Amino acid sequence: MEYVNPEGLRLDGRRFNEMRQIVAEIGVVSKADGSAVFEMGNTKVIAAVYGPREIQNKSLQKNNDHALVLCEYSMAHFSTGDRRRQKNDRRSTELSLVIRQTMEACILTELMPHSQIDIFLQVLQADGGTRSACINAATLALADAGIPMRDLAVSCSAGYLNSTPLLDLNYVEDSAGGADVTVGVLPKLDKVTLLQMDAKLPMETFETVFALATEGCKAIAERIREVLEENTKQLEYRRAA
Amino acid sequence: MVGISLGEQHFIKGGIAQDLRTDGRKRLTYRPIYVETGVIAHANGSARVKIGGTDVIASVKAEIGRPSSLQPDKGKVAVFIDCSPTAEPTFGGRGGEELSSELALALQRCLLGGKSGAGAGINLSSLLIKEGKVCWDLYIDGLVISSDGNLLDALGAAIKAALTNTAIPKVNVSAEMADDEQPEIDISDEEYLQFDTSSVPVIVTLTKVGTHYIVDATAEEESQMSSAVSISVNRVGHICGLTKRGGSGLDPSVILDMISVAKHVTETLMNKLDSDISAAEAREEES
Amino acid sequence: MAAKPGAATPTYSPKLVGRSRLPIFKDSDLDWTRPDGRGFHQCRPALLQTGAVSSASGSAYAEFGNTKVIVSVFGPRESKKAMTYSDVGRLNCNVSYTTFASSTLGQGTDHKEYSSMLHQALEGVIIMETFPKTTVDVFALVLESGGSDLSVLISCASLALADAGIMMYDLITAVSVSCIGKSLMIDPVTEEEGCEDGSFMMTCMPSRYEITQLTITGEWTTPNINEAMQLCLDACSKLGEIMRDCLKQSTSASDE
Amino acid sequence: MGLPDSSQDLTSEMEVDAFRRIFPLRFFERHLSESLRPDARPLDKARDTIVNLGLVSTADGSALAKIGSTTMLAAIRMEVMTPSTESPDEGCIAVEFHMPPICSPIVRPGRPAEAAPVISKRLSDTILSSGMIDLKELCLVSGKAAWMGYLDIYCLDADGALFDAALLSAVAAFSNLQIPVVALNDNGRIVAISDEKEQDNASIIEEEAVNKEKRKLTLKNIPFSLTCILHKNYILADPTTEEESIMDTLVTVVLDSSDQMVSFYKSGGEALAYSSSIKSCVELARKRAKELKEILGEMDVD
Repeated sequence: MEYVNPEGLRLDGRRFNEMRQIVAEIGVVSKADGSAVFEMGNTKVIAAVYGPREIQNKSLQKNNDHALVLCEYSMAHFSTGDRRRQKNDRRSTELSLVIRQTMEACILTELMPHSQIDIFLQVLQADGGTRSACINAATLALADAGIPMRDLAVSCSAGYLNSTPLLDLNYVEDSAGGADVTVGVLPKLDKVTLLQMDAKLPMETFETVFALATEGCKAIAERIREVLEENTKQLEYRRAA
Repeated sequence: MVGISLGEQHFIKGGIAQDLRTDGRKRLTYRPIYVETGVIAHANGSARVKIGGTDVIASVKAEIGRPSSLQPDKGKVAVFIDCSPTAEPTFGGRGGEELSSELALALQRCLLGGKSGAGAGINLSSLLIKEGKVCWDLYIDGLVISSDGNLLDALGAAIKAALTNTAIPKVNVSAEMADDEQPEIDISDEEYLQFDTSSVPVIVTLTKVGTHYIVDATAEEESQMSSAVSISVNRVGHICGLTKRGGSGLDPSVILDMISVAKHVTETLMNKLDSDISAAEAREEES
Repeated sequence: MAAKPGAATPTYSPKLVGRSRLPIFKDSDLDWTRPDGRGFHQCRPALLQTGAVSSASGSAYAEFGNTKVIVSVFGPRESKKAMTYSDVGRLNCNVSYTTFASSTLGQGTDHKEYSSMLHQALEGVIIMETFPKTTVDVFALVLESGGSDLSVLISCASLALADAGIMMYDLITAVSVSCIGKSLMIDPVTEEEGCEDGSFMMTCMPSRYEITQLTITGEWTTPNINEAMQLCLDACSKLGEIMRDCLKQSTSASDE
Repeated sequence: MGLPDSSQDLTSEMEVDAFRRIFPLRFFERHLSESLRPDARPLDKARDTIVNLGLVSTADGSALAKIGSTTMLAAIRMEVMTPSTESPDEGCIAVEFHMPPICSPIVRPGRPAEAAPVISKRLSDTILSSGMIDLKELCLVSGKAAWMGYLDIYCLDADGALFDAALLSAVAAFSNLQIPVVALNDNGRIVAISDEKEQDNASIIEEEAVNKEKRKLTLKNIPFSLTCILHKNYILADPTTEEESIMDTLVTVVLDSSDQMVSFYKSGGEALAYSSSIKSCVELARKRAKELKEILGEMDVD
C-alpha cells in the first residue's frame, strides 16, 4: 500500500515532517489537583493528577525519601473502532509502567517524601500515538497541579514507511507494520528519557527517524509551554479581577 | 474524597433547610448545563454533558447483530458505564466497577422500559433489519470523566443527546433467501437514519438531606444525604423508571410527593435539554 | 464445568413445535384469569421456615408458589484481611441460581444485579453499629425461579437475619406488582413477568411504615403508581404478620 | 447430654461446651470409650435419612436427600445431543456437584470449596462404573440424536458424609426421572410434544414420535455408599462435619444392590486401615445399603 504519494503527501494530506493539529487544555477535571486534555488529531487523552498526598496503600511504601509516583492507563470502550472490554490487559499495564517511569524521571520526587502522586490517564479516542499523547497530557496535568519538575517531559513518535521517515504516525500508518520510534525528551536539559522502537531499521535510517522525532518533541514542548503560559496569564487576570 | 468537618456539614444542611445552598442555588435549581455533540469521531453518535463539575461522555455505537430468539422482531440495546479513575482516585483498578454497574442498571431501567417494551425510550423494533435474522445491536457507552455529584442525571442527559446525534446507516437486505441462511446485507454509506428521541425520558434525582429534597446535588451534598430517588419521566409526563438509593426508609407519602415534584422539574429540564441539544447539533454542523 | 464429560458437544433442549407464545392477556379480555387461577390482587400462598441450614448462624427457606429460595446468614465474623478498620459492621450479599432454577436459562450463576439489590434493601434495616469490625454474610440460593424472585429473596433474607439474631430496626418485607395492559397484578409469576408492561418492586418495614427500596420500570401514570403502592403496602403488612408468626413459632419450638 | 463422669470436674453445661471446643479430641474419645457419640448415636449407626422425590418442577427428575442435617438436592435435565462416533447409540450423563455459599461457613462466593470438584469426580465415576444406567437406553436415533442427562447436585446444608448424601440424592433423582415425549421433525431436530398437542394431530406425530410416552429408566445395580471414620480401634459410621474435622481417616465403601463392591475410597489420614477394620466397614456398608434400599423402596410405592 502506498502511504506517501508521489507528491510527498500522506494519507491524511500531511507532509512527511508535519504533525497533526494539537489542542491542549488545562483544568478539565474539577476535583483533581491538576488535569489536562491533550489532542493530536483524532487521538484524545485526558490526564488527571491527584497529590502529593498521604500514601494510601502502605504496602507500596518502599522509599521514604522520595515521593511515590503511580500511574494508571485506561481506554474508554468507545476509544477505538471496535469495542474492547478488557480493562487491565497487558498493553495497558505496559503503558502504565512506561508512562510512570518517564514521569518519575522528571518529577523532583526527593522534595516530597512520605507522599504519593497519582497520574490517571484516560484515552477517549485512540488514533495512533497514544503513548506520546499520554506523556504530553501527564506533563500538562502535573504542571497544573504545581508539582515540581526538572523539565517538561514531552514525547513524539516518528516512523519509516515507503522509504520515507514520517513524523507523528496515525493509526493507519502505525498499523502498517513499519518502524515506530517513540521518543521522550526533557527539552531544556536536552536529555532523552524514553526511547522505544519495535522493528528492524538500518542504523543511519534510525538516526534520521530519531532526529525527526526529536524535532517533533521540541515543537510540542514549545506548544505546551505556550499553553501553560496562556493558562498562567489567565490565572493572573482572574486574580486581578 | 476528603472528609467534611462537622461545621461544614451543618453549613450544608442549614443552607438546604433555608433554601439557599452553598453555591447560591435554590433547592430545585440546576447548575449550568453544557451540551456538546459529536465528540467521538469513531462512534455513530456521541455527546458530552457537563453539569457544574460533573463531566460525562456518552457514545452510541451500532453493530450488526442477530435478534435474540425470544424477541425475533426487536434489536438489542446494551448500556455500559465506566467510571474513569480521573474522576476519583478510588475508581482506579476495579474500584469503580460497583458504581459503574449500579449506574448502568439504573440507566437500563430508565431507558428500556418494561419487558414488553412499554415505556421504552428507544423503540427496539426500529432497530430491526430482517426479522429473526439481522438487527442492529446498539452499544451505549458512558464514561464519567469528572464527578461532582448527580452522575445519573448527567449520564441520562448525555445518552439522550448522543442518541439524538446518532446516525445509523441504512441497510439493504438482499431479497429472498433460504430459511436458515444468513441474508446478505449491504450497508449504505450515504443514507443515514436518525433516531426519534422525543420519547427518551430525562432523569431527575431528588436527594433528601434532612427533611428537604434537592435536585442536582453536588458530591458534598450527596455525602449528607439520607436517601435519593431517581425518577425518569418522559414527555407525556409518565414515569418510566424509578430507583431509590440510600438505605434509610421513606414514608410512602413522601415518595409520592417526590414523584410529583420530579414531574414538575422535568418539564423545564426537558425543554432546556432539548434546546441545548439542538443548539449543540447546529453548532456541530457548522464546524 | 471441566468435570463434565462430553461438555464439548453442544446440546439443546427440545422445544415445543409450532406453538408461538400466545399473549396471556388481552386488553379486551376482562374475564381473563391468571395462569395459576389467582385473582389480580391475590398473592401466592407463602411457606416460610427458619433454620433450614444447620451450619449457618441463621437461615430461612421461603416458597411462594414455584419460587423457592434458601438464605443462609453467617456471622458476624471476621472481615476479610484486606478490609481496613471500620467502626460499623459490614454486610456482604450474594445471590446465586441453581442450574435448574428456570426452564429457559441453562446455567446457574451468580446474580450480581440481585446481589447488589439485596444489599441495598437490607443495609438500611440492619443496625450495623452492633457488630463493628466484622462482616455479616447473607448468601442466597434460588432453587427454583417462579417469578418475583427478588422480592421473595429479600423477605426470606430478613427472616434469616432475624433467625441469626442480627439486630434490625424492623423486619423487611418485599412485594412486586406487574402492570399488564390496564391491570395491576400482585406477586407475578414468570409468565406474567415475561410480558409485563411495567414492574414495581417495593420493600418496606411494615411496623415503621417506611419504604426502604423501590424500583419501577416501564411506563406508569401517577394514579397507577398510587394504586400499586397501596397494594404493596397492604400485602407487605400481611406478609410481615406471617413472617412474625413464623419467627414466634420457631422460638417457641426451640424453647420446648 | 452430659459426660458419664462429668459430675467430678465439669459441673455445668457451659463447661462441657468449653471442653468440647478446647479439647475436641479428648471430648470425643471419652464418648467413644462409652460406645456412644455426642449426638447419642451408637458408633455404627447412621443418622436419620429422608428422601423426597420430584420437588423441582423445572427439571425432568429431582430428589431431596437428607442424612441428619446434611441436605442434598439433585435434579436432572434432559437435553438432546449428537452422539459421538465411537458410541453412536449411547447417551451421556454429566454429573456436577455444587457447594453454594449457603451450605457451609467455609464456602465463600467466588471461591468454590475444594471438596466440590473432588466429589463431582467421584460421583461421576461411581454412577458410570456401577452400571446403574444403561446408556443405550438414552439413545433416540442411532448416530443422530441421544439424550444428554445433566445431573446437578446442590448441597444445601453440609454436615458431614457429603458423598453418601449426594449419591443417595442422585440415585433417587434417577428413579424419579421421566424421559419427556419427543418427536423428530423435518429438519432433523428433536422437538417436544405437549400432551394436548399430541391429541390434536396425533396422526402426523405418530410416525415421527421417537419416544412415544413418558418413560422411566430401568435402574439395576443401584449403588449405595457409607462413609466411616477410622480412629484408633473405633469405627464410626456416617460422621458429622465436627467428627470429620477432628478425626481424619475417612473410608467410603460403595456397594451395589446385589452387594457387589463398586468402589472403595480411603484418603490419607493417620490411622492405617487394617484388613479387619476394612472388613467391618464393608459389613457396616452392607447393612446400610439394605436400610437405604428400603427407604428408596418406600418411595417407589408412591
